[in-house]
Amino acid sequence: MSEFAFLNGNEAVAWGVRLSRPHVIAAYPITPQTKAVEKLSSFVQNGEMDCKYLHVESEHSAMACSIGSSSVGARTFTATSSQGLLYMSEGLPYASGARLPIVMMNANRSIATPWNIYGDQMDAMHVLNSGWVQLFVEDAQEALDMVIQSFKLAENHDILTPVMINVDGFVLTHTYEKVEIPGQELVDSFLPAIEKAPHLMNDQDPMSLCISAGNQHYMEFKIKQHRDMFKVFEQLESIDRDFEKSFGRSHGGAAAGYRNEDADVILVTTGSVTGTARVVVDSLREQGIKAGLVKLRLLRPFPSDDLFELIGKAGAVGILDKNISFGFEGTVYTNVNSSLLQKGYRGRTFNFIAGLGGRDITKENIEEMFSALLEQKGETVQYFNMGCAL
Amino acid sequence: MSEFAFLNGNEAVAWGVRLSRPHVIAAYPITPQTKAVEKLSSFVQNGEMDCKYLHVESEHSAMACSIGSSSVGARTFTATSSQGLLYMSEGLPYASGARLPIVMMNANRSIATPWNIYGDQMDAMHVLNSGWVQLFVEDAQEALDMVIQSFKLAENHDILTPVMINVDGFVLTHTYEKVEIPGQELVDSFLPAIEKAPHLMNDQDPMSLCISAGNQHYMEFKIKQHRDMFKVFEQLESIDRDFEKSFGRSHGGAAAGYRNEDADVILVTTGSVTGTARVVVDSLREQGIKAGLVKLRLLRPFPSDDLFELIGKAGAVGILDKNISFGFEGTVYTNVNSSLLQKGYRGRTFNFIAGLGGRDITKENIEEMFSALLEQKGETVQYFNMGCAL
Amino acid sequence: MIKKLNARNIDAKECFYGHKACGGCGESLALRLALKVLGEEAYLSLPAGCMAAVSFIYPNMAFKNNAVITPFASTAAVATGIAAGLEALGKEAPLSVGFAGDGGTADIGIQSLSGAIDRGEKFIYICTDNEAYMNTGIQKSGLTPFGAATTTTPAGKAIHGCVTEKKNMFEIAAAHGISYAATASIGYPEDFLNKVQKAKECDGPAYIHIYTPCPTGWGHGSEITVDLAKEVVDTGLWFLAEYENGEFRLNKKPENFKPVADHLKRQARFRHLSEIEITQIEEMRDRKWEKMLKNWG
Amino acid sequence: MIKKLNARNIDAKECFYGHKACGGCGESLALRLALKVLGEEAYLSLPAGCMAAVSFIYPNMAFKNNAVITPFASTAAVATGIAAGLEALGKEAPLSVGFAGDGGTADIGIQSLSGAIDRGEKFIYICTDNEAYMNTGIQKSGLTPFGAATTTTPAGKAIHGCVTEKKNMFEIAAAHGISYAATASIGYPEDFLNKVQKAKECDGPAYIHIYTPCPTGWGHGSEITVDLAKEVVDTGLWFLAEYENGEFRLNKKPENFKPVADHLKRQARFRHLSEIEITQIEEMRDRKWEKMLKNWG
Amino acid sequence: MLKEIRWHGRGGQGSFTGAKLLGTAASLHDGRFAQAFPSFGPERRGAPVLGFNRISDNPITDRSEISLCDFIIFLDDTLWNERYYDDLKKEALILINTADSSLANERIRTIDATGLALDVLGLPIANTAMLGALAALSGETVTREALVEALKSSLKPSVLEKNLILLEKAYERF
Amino acid sequence: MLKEIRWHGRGGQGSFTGAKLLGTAASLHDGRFAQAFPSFGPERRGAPVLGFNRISDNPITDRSEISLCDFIIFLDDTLWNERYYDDLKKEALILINTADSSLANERIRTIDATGLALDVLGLPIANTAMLGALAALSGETVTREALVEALKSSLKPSVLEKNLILLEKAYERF
Amino acid sequence: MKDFKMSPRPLWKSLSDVPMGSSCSSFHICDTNAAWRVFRPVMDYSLCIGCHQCYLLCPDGAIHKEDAKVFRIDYDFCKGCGICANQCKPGAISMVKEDQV
Amino acid sequence: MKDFKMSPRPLWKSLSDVPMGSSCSSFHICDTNAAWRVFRPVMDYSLCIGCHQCYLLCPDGAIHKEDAKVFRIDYDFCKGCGICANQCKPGAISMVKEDQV
Ligand SMILES: Cc1ncc(C[n+]2csc(CCOP(=O)(O)OP(=O)(O)O)c2C)c(N)n1
Ligand SMILES: Cc1ncc(C[n+]2csc(CCOP(=O)(O)OP(=O)(O)O)c2C)c(N)n1
Ligand code: SF4
Ligand code: SF4
Ligand code: SF4
Ligand code: SF4
Ligand code: SF4
Ligand code: SF4
Ligand SMILES: [Mg+2]
Ligand SMILES: [Mg+2]
Repeated sequence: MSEFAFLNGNEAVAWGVRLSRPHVIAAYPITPQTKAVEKLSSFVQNGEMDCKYLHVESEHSAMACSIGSSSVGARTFTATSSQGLLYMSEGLPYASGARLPIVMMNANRSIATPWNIYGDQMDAMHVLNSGWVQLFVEDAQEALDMVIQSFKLAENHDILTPVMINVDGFVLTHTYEKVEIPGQELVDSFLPAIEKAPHLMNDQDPMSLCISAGNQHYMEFKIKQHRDMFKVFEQLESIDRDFEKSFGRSHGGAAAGYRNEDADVILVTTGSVTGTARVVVDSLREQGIKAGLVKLRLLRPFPSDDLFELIGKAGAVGILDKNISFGFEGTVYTNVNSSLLQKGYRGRTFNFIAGLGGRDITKENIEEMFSALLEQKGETVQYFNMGCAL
Repeated sequence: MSEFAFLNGNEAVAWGVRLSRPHVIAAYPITPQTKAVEKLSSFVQNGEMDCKYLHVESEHSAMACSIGSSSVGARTFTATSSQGLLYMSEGLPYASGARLPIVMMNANRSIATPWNIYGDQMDAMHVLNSGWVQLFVEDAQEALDMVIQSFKLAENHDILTPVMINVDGFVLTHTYEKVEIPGQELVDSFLPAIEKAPHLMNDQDPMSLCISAGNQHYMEFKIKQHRDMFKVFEQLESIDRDFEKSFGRSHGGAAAGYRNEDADVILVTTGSVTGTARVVVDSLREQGIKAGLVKLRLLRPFPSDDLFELIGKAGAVGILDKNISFGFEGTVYTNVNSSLLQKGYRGRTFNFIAGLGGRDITKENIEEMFSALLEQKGETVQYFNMGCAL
Repeated sequence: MIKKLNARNIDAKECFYGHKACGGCGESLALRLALKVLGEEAYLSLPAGCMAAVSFIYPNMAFKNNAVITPFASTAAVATGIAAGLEALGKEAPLSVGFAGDGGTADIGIQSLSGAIDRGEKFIYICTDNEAYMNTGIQKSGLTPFGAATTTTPAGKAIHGCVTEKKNMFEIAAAHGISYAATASIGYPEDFLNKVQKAKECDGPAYIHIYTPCPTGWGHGSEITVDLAKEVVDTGLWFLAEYENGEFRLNKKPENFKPVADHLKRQARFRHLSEIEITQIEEMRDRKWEKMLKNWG
Repeated sequence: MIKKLNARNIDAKECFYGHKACGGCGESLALRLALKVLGEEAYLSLPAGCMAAVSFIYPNMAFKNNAVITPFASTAAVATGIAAGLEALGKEAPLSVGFAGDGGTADIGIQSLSGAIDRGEKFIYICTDNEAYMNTGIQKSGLTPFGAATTTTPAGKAIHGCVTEKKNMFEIAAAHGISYAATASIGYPEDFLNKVQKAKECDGPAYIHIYTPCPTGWGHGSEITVDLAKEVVDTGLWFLAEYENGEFRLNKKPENFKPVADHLKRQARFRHLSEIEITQIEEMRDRKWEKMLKNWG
Repeated sequence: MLKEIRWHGRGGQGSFTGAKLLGTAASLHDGRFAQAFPSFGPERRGAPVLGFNRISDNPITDRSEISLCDFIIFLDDTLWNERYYDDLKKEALILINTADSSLANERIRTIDATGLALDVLGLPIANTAMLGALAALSGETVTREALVEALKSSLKPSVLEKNLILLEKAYERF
Repeated sequence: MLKEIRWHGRGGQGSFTGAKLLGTAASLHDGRFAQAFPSFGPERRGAPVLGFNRISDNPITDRSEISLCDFIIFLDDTLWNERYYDDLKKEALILINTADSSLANERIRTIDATGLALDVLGLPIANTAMLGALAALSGETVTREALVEALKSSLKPSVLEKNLILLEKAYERF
Repeated sequence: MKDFKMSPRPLWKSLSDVPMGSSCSSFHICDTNAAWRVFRPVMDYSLCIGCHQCYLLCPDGAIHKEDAKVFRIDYDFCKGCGICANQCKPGAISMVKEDQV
Repeated sequence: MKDFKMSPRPLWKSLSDVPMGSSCSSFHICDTNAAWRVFRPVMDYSLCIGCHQCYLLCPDGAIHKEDAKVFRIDYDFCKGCGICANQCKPGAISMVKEDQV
């Protein structure tokens, strides 16, 4: 039986995990992820979840324990953020190369130094090459639902790739909203017990894992991994369709448009800022301005086809980046541009850097972005809500 | 007095470091970087270098010790590779955010799993957002010279940014060639003692470092860092000009062309494969084919202007990536595309993935790349020297 | 001989001021006292943790000294890097000091600490133990004691608080053959001052582990922070000892212990404990003392 | 009572075969012997290091067991992750074993090991100590002994080999209050077999530290690997001991030691040592024994 | 119709609990939509902190900070400052927990919530009373009935009854 | 004129030292350009390994592996195998260290380098002798004089003299 | 002994005013902590015996030693934790609710 | 007791033949180590007293125990390190140069 609750994003994730019945959780606390692991610990300490919870001594070990438990076929969850994500970053390509279906929440937060605990997406961008599926959610409900979907996706025998669910720090992790918690029976039938993949350790046919491959073999392992990742697009859509059948809610595939079909100008977003942008788009539409949005739900694999289709004939595209690659530009921008160049897109693209270190992104900021697009004015890379001149 | 020696890339780096007279070296061994730190240790143990050598217990601590020693104004060197680079990756944006002029050699190597000790550039791509200057060298002489130049660059008070010198694993680190070792006096006058930057710790005016900045302040710190990074282009060129005056050799700025002016098709390379590509370009030119090269010496800051200028009107551009971002494409390709889109480049671009895990990149492979460019045929992303079909 | 330090003869100057710690914070008292001995010339390294969080909030800097926040795992590495840098730059007798919490010491920072001790260079490491990750909201660390409720080991229906015992950081540091190690408590401030003094004088690496109650994390009134820190020693749940020249020494051998239950019940984190669990805690204490008295007696 | 193991009654089956270690490699002998006791049901975790490097070279897999290479810093974390996973999946009495070199144990892996011991779950950790980073070409580790020449501590004109002493990993493991810890040497193979057996039987975490000469790294003939490993115990430069139920025990108390100089001179890494340095080594040994006999006697 | 609310309190005083209860009431029991979110800084217990609510008839996707408010609630009069007038929307109100009713004016309502709480609960925990006052001032923002349900679903039985009384008493003040 | 050379030996046998000496001689003492690089695998001491040289009158920028060779040198006859004929350029030669001179043919030259080394050095270290043989077979690849200089700059004085004699003796065999 | 200057909060007009690195002068203090206090320690000097305990044990160092006898509370930085009052044996310090002083 | 099958080296026609993950069956052995050997241990069974030392101490496990008395060397995997010969008290094993057998 489903029920409603007033939860923050962290708690919603914890509920998604609880309902997915993982065998093992290994995690290390870090703001703003803490409430998620605290909630999970309390489920475990109260006997509401039957699961091994490993209180590891660091994130590097959180990932390593996860690698261990996933290697024997146990459903495994972990969660981190920011410095923690970087500290475990050796383990990320390790796990993806081994094709271990670990699911992780990353509570998006800025990176030191200066230290700052607030939300931007710099952490996720640091590990974009790690071979993990990188998913971004927009609200607490989606966070909960995508945990369940992610296990299904990661464990699919065609995919067998770990999934990172990015949940904007504070803005989502600490904001309470009404969330529907699906009934356990429903989840159980949607997400059955994990089916152990044949390449993992097992007693019948012992396996050697995380082996070494010389220059004669390595490249094929990696290209296989790379090509398999593209299967995520189709699987995600099909999982979401099934999800809708079971739960009556759906979240879409790799990318989603909002009032984009006839848009003259489009803003590309990831994560929670999309919601604020919707408000702005609606008000611009009321003023007769054809503004639209494209939300990227996946950054890896990168949905070039969907993106191009959704952008259609918009005359200018702005990419809102809550991150920056020092000495270049925002990373989503770089990715989108590459994809658009290949598709032969001929409009102009702008990069809007905003929200670093939790700097508020106001509706006015987003209006400014749209007017930069409409008038095609200003620098290619622009900074928003700065407290001083450049 | 300069002298010639038959050195491999690692030894050349070690000589560059010795001549730069660092105060502190903190490093942890990892193939294929080991011979560099071994050589440095032996300089120290033989009393040929006057320097604190810290035998740290891990790469995370190698970077942390470097952060400590650089924080008090000591000239600091470290070196790593692959898993080690990832293991220290929390420290990289830490150091760059603190504006610490550390110089590091990264012996480019593939990333596990599978394990593989050979050279590709996946490791460097993993840390492209870390705020370090990322430099790629082509041979042992350049490796030696760029260590010296890098200290000068990093310590410049307008720059104050750490520099990572990427040296292709095995292909450069383990290949011996004739190298000119400049005389100490020459180096001393080119690279004087480090001038302590005012933001570092000092007894006169104690400083607090690596502080935290809330959402009211963080973004400005980061945008400042970002904008300062672009000053590297000019400084690097000026340092190289001075270097030429002192040493009679020069290595150029952020990017360099080879027979590119009138080229119909251009291949973009980073690091040592450039040399092999030169041989191919020469032979194509002999056949009357207008092939050219653009070598990116810097990936961060990314030299958009130089790149576009060097590519000029070439009808098709191929980007050779010794790395792959799973579920997308090679990372240099993504960067180049974004830059070209912004410049309004209208030719087609191809991505040539090669050399992963030390897979040989043959002259024939490079010829195939050029013929793909000439005929504008095949997939946008192509894989080379694969041992099996896709 | 070195002058014994006490409340009257310590430096009246404050090197740690205006910080944003909770009122009655035990850790901040430990830092303040240590700096009275270390002086403003000491270079300070603090990892992520409450003390770093409350002392470097731009534009408010609470230390008079040169000071740096280190990556969470890296207190000792940064501190020895600073020492090496200063030495290489020719500074005479540089003093580099790391201050880290229990989590930053016994968990994520233990490798860097172990490596630094092993390198044998002079630096001081002070672990301020409040028995949980406070900065992030009171999660269990390797130094959380048996029975304590934290946000990751709540007093649940199935599991009743923290099930593991405190890691023996003092003994682990000693097992490295460190030059000087000691335990302390802010409940015995003058003992602590003099141990910091010894650490400062000693040649190689030194480690001091100080017990620092946290009103917010333990759920006690801010005014009894120091009381509790004294009581914990008097109940035998914590001990004052030193390791020097390869030998252990107990500084205080209680005749008999103050009652444990009263002490525990003053802290919300222990309020759920049953009598059986409290007896278990007493037994653990007795086993520990038996061993200590036998081996270090 | 558990049956004592010896050369005659161990399992004749080989679980470690066809590996690409150097001829006469001490580490590979330690692994082979341990697996005779652990059996093919054990799940193995090996970090980067010689043993991982020579046993998983696609397409040649040298272990019969389920086995995994772990990140270099992560032996114990992966091993306990495996144990947790197996347990959660309902496997009865799963056996998870980590094998790591001295570098993988005392340096980069010590945090993960410390954390895993602290969690208190059953797993076995075997440190194969060849006193340097061999896989990467003989660099100094935290377990490289005083005086040894390595590629990062060569016998130079200013500094004459390694200046630090071996980290006391056995004592450090014991200071964690681990269930079982022991030292061993492949020169005393049956002693080792029985210690592995004890580790297998014990309830919580177990740590065994075994001395494993490396002909390539130490510069000795491959045929004397086992000889040296016996001799090192007989000279007193290594020791056989156990820690069980909180107590230390020396398994072998030599009446008098074999001469150190002869032993050292058989190894190229020590050939540069002066007589004074050799005397220094003897003094260190004597101090260590004095302490051991006093405290563990 | 969107209402935006800001709470001022001190770390440890329970201002965010108030915001959570308000959001729970509006979204789970008034059939509307709500957000509740804290401000969060490195300062510790005792330091001034903020909490926020958005309440609306329509789904709320706006994730930006709240600058102009329909209500600003002060759990402690020492936190009140004239400059906060600038943060009000038209027709917005300020609600201050204070014994000093002279603070009241056109834009300011006061209530001695601590006093009431001490009376009813025996503890100086002001947030339930502030919620009662809010419901009285604007049923459009939250209804008393929804708050009652929210208290029932959120509080421990041992303290529920008294809080319901407190809510009622505060509600009746206006 | 580019020469490409491959060395076959066993880990620990010194084949790469041979390649390094050859490169040193050519580049530092013959005034030409040279590369020397090892193959490198996870297999250990005793396992078969390779070393490579490129030598040319012009700067060498080619960084690809060497597949077809001008010379293939075997430090040990057990490593020799017929399939290596395929790796030869036209007019290329194979040089094998063996006491079994019956291996010699149009493409193969043999020399008992180990025997010679045992005679001269008292040690079975074959690489100096192989270098001498190579110089004799192709002065274009490397000159004897350059090798002498390379030995002088690379070897410890204690072993130099005998190695020079060994080089000479091997050189004279062809 | 008060040993720092209250610095004004920095104002940035442009990026060049933003500090280099992530550094700031040590002991750069702009904000007091007075607003944190609910109770205020009040000293009755007539009862004080100069035992130094309050000065020794204040975690905020907010009790300054002017000379061996005179201790003064810096109310800008005292957080009102009550340790001093609790430790003062002769009861020379009492905690008074802020709005009652 | 030899306990593995020599597997043929895998051949990949396409990526679908490449193993999933970075995994391989355990005890999948394709290549022998015989070529590493310079000296070969040769057993003189007449001298063997069955002490088990050679079998116990071979790092490559290349001496198989067929029964309590008979030990056989697997020359495919023996690397010729000489430990067995060195440890054999009665001198039943001698090391012979490979090209002299
Ligand atoms: C790599 C990394 N992981 C996690 C964190 C989050 N974090 C910051 S401080 C802290 C807890 C500190 O606990 P402790 O060391 O005991 O110090 P205390 O706050 O109790 O003084 C944690 C988990 C971090 N900053 N970096
Ligand atoms: C993070 C990381 N740093 C460094 C390395 C390189 N590395 C691999 S094995 C090894 C040395 C192993 O030494 P030890 O643990 O003593 O094992 P041994 O090789 O001696 O058996 C090193 C430094 C690595 N693989 N990963
Ligand atoms: S939470 Fe505890 S340790 Fe942290 S500042 Fe507050 S009292 Fe001090
Ligand atoms: S180098 Fe040493 S440890 Fe490594 S395989 Fe060879 S003998 Fe064994
Ligand atoms: S504690 Fe009390 S008696 Fe002692 S100095 Fe302070 S005020 Fe005076
Ligand atoms: S109340 Fe606390 S902060 Fe204030 S002076 Fe006393 S001890 Fe210091
Ligand atoms: S020579 Fe070495 S490898 Fe061969 S059987 Fe004897 S001990 Fe084993
Ligand atoms: S060591 Fe010698 S005697 Fe003993 S079993 Fe082996 S061959 Fe026989
Ligand atoms: Mg703590
Ligand atoms: Mg080792």
